Amino acid sequence: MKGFDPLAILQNPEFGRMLLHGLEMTFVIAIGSWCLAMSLALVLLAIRLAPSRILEGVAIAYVSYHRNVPTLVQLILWYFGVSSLLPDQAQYWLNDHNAESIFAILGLGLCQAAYFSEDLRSGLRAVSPGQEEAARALGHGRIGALRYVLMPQAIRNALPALVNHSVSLFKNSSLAMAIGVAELTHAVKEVENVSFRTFEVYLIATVVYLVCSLMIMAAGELLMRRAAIAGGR
Amino acid sequence: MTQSQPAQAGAPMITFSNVQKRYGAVPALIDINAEVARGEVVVVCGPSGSGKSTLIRTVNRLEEIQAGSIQFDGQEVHGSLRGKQLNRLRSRIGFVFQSFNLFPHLSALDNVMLSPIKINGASREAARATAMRLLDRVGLSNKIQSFPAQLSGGQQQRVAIARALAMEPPAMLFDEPTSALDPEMVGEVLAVMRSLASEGMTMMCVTHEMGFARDVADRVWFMDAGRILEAATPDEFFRNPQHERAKRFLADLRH
Amino acid sequence: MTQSQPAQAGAPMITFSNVQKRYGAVPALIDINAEVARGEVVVVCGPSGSGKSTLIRTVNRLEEIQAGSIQFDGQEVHGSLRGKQLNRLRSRIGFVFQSFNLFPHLSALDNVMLSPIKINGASREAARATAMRLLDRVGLSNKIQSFPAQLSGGQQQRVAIARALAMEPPAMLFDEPTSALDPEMVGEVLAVMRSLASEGMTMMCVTHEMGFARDVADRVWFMDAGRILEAATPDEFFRNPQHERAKRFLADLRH
Amino acid sequence: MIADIITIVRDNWLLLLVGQYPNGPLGGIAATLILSVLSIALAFPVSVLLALARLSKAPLLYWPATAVVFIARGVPLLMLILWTYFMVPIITGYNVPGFATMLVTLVIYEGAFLSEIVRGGILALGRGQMEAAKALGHGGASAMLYIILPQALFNVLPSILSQFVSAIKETTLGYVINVPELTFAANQINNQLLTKPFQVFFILALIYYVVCWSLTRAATLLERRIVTKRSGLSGAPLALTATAATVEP
Amino acid sequence: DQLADIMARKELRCGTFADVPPFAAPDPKTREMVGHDVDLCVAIAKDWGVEAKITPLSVEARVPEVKLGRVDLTIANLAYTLSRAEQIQFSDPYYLAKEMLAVKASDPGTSKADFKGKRLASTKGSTSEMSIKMNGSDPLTFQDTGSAFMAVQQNKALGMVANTMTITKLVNESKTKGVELKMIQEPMVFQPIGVGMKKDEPALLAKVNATLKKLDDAGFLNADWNKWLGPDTEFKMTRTDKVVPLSELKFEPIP
Ligand SMILES: Nc1ncnc2c1ncn2[C@@H]1O[C@H](COP(=O)(O)OP(=O)(O)OP(=O)(O)O)[C@@H](O)[C@H]1O
Ligand SMILES: Nc1ncnc2c1ncn2[C@@H]1O[C@H](COP(=O)(O)OP(=O)(O)OP(=O)(O)O)[C@@H](O)[C@H]1O
Ligand SMILES: [Mg+2]
Ligand SMILES: [Mg+2]
Repeated sequence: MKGFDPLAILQNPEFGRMLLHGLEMTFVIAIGSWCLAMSLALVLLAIRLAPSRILEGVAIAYVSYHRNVPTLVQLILWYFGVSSLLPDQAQYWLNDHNAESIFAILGLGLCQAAYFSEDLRSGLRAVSPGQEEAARALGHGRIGALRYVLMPQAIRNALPALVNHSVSLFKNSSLAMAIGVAELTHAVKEVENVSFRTFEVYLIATVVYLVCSLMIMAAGELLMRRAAIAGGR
Repeated sequence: MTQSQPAQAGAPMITFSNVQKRYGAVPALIDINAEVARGEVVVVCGPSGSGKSTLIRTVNRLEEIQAGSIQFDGQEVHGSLRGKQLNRLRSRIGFVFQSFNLFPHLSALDNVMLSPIKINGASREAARATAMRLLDRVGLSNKIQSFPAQLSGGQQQRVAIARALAMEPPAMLFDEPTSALDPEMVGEVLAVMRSLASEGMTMMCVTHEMGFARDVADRVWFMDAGRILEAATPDEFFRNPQHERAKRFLADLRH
Repeated sequence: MTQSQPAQAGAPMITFSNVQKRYGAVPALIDINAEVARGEVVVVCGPSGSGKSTLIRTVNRLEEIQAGSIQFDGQEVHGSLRGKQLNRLRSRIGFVFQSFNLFPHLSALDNVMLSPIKINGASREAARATAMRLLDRVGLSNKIQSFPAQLSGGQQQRVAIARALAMEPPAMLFDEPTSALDPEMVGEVLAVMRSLASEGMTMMCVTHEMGFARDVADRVWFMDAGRILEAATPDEFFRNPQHERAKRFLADLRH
Repeated sequence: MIADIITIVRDNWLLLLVGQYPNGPLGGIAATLILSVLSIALAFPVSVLLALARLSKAPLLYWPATAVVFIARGVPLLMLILWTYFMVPIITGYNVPGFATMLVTLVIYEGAFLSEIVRGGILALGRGQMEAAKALGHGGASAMLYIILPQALFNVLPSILSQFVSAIKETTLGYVINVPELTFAANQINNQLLTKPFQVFFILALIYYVVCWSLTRAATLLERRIVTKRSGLSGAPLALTATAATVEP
Repeated sequence: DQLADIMARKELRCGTFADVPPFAAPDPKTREMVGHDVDLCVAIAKDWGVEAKITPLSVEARVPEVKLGRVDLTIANLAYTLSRAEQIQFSDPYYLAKEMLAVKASDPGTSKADFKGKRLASTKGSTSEMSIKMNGSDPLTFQDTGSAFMAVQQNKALGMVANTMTITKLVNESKTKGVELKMIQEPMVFQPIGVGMKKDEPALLAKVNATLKKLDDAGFLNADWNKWLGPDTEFKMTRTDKVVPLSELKFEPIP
């Protein structure tokens, strides 16, 4: 294609700075929401294991909402809906402290927690019932059995799904631009808008996303290999 | 560790009184009355689905019962026992499963050490010493660092026995410990069980190994359709079974 | 169906010549030279890992060999045989697995009918008639509509035998057909195998059922570490095994 | 707030339902559903082929299929859409309408994800079934067709349905290349009203929830039926809670 | 030569926005695409004696589509900037747009300089966003104008920037709903709006420029303007511009 020149973008210091800043923001959002999602997923799992129908119903409703509404729509509801219900003081404070990123992390993290908790739950279900029986027969309590016997196996079982969902969390961080976060896709559009070099910037973004995703997958692979139980299963 | 006060030496180790157990509407145990004395070895046999597994699983309350009572070492197992107390009781009943159920993410040594440390609060050193001794006893001192998946079935089952012994239980329950094993490995597991019996361990074994029953058992219980139809010495049972069903069962086993 | 021209009646059904097989660097079969005659029943036994499964799996090329040759009914199995020809040959060798490997999405009847229709191009009616006859023969005429999940292990294995017979194989291979079964169900499968043998089927059976070997086998091959150490009549083998290893093996089986 | 929502729905229900059709392209819920149904239906055969290629030992099949799967899964869908949108006409020389572009992209994207599901289903069957088929004399194609795929696909049906739910949610991105679908319609309404984004997006969330929830529910029911059907054989995997019920007093 | 192509195929393909009333958006009642830009396209086509075909374009697609020649003209509020002019060519501007700033009525600020370093909202990929940056303010951008307005209402930004008519409309609406806004009289930036075309098509450029001039002289541009944006509409704006060549226009182009 005539005039196709990705270097024109990369060599422009202004564009380079915008893209780098976007990438940095993408990492902040992705890592922040990952940590939130993982901690919340454990809480959700605990709630589902608790012998209370009501708590279980809450957890089920939580997962159901987050899995059945597009993430984009969830983010918008957080940013415009929930925030407007907060007391004024809190709103001002948030607006002074980068409310967009906070809500993006919150929205993405809460949404992903639903997926992570389901991954962990199926990981737990894949542990044979005999394992729990063996632990209980030895005299371990429910918590002990979970902590020393079931969870270490459940997490190993869930690793592939967790890695997959971590990749999609990373990719979904691009949705944060809908509520004004200047992350990578946002930066790409900004550069595109200034330069009108659509193909070049999209190529750069595609490569960056692909490389990062592949790196997460590779890290996951490494983790799985390290966590693999000697002798295989 | 506060040991629950043991009953006097003459009393039975396990007592079933009028035990009833249903799965939904299906009766699995009907009116079980029986005793296992201290140091006694009982072999439970009977056709598939007759309730053998259910019977021994009620002893450490892996299954609930609907009526009757079960006493272990003078202590009521069902009824009001809850939480910590139940865990303590269970830790005093060694249980060996047909499918080994070793913890696959732990080495043989860690499988044996885990429960003494986490439940009894033993120190790592003490637990390690005990585990080494027990693994040596079951003939696996050269496999302590292996993971379950790296061990043969017979070796896994021997680790499982060592794991149960690590809690120093006064009695051991076995649910078909050899039927998931290659024929050649059956011997090595039975050898360990024989040596346990010879040292006076109280044992209840569900097994189809009639050779073991003949040599080691003090009594054989024959179950069918949720009832104990015969409880006899091996000699009586094999030479002259009383029930039609028992005769047919023994004939089947010989093909 | 073009039948490959059968060798003359006196020639052996299966011939192993200098067969060598390695998994990576680990030798699994070393220098195997042996024959199975037409109508002969050979029982293969030996300790775990000795190469029994590998040996019979090379006969229909579920495993490749590195050197030597295997002839089935006068036809070279390894070497240049490919695609359609290999499939045709395999369809003429009945194979029964330890874990049954029935197709769980098909009823018993469909399990037996599938291959004659899809491979031999038989009509549905003809395949159905054959399947009914064979299921009747293995004693399951009342289970033809059942799915594998609804059958006991013994019943599943009998369906698997019927499925293999549906291709009218001149020889059948069995890899521990009864060792995944409850002891009580072993008998029903062995009975079917006995009746096959009595009708002159050529059979190679890996099994630990020494009673079956004694009654039915024409020869027993004892394997250890990838070699056939002994090939003898059951009488010779059980009364007076030649090798130390065989003696120990027989002792182990008796616990 | 509720009054606003009722007003918005009353004034715009047709736009939400079918977009500008028949005075313009079909849009709204109708387009969303058609896009997702078609994309899954077409992605399905693609995914089986991709899965088989990725299970094959031939490097000429394995590597290209693996590359497609990894790229499609490693790039945000938005990027993929833009690429298809701009590149397909350049490669084929034909002007491809936005709807077709969206469909092609979704087929590639969903196909990549589905192929991993299908591959997992095939691998989960274990070697036994393939060996049994071979031992009976079935060739590779015959074994796949009559023995492996019927089981593998049946087993992964619930995952396929879940993927269908994702497809519905992913059509959201059609608005980027002006494929009028549900979100696009909501956006048009939003820009018409200007002051009520929350209400508009609330309606949007509700519609998506109802549509996707029904499907998720269907997936759950299906999963339960499959487990029941198979339980005779494998002893259905008991949920921890279910097991605990027998262990805990 | 693209002009010849258009004439040959008797169809003029115009790219417009799809959701930006009053320029191009579906009529809520008829759900047909209507607006100022749509009428302009139809008028040009009519003048050339060809059919007009409206292709709605997203912000992302409006430039690549002309670059690839998939639409002939982009009539979509395309503001002239220097770097954009490297990628496509612009016609003579038919209208000089002003980017205006609206802030809360209670805000003490009166000039754009008062909002230096402050957060201002706008839509993504717009010249509004660039004007915010040029002012030294901090842009907060959204997919649509409604969201930007909402952000101001919720104090997420101090003000918002958009073209004059949008701001006029919003300020009017804010009088009845939510927090009242006021418009800062000093424009953020001037920007000439032209028709976008593929580069190096001199014949097409000349023809478009000529037609625009002709339409302006005939009073069509003013009529079209009044129809959608004029005093009788909620925007209440009067067009004072004339179609003049870029070179004669005095303004400071956005880089
Ligand atoms: N969890 C369960 N739910 C319902 N019924 C059950 C359950 N476990 C066992 N049963 C039924 O209870 C009866 C006794 O089963 P049990 O497992 O104790 O027999 P078993 O003698 O151990 O048989 P096997 O030799 O096959 O192990 C059987 O009819 C069985 O089907
Ligand atoms: N797929 C494989 N890859 C690597 N090594 C293998 C494989 N299959 C078998 N082996 C090895 O080859 C040897 C022979 O195995 P084989 O399964 O034939 O033994 P076997 O006599 O059938 O034993 P068993 O009685 O346990 O079934 C063993 O050492 C085994 O570990
Ligand atoms: Mg049992
Ligand atoms: Mg074997």
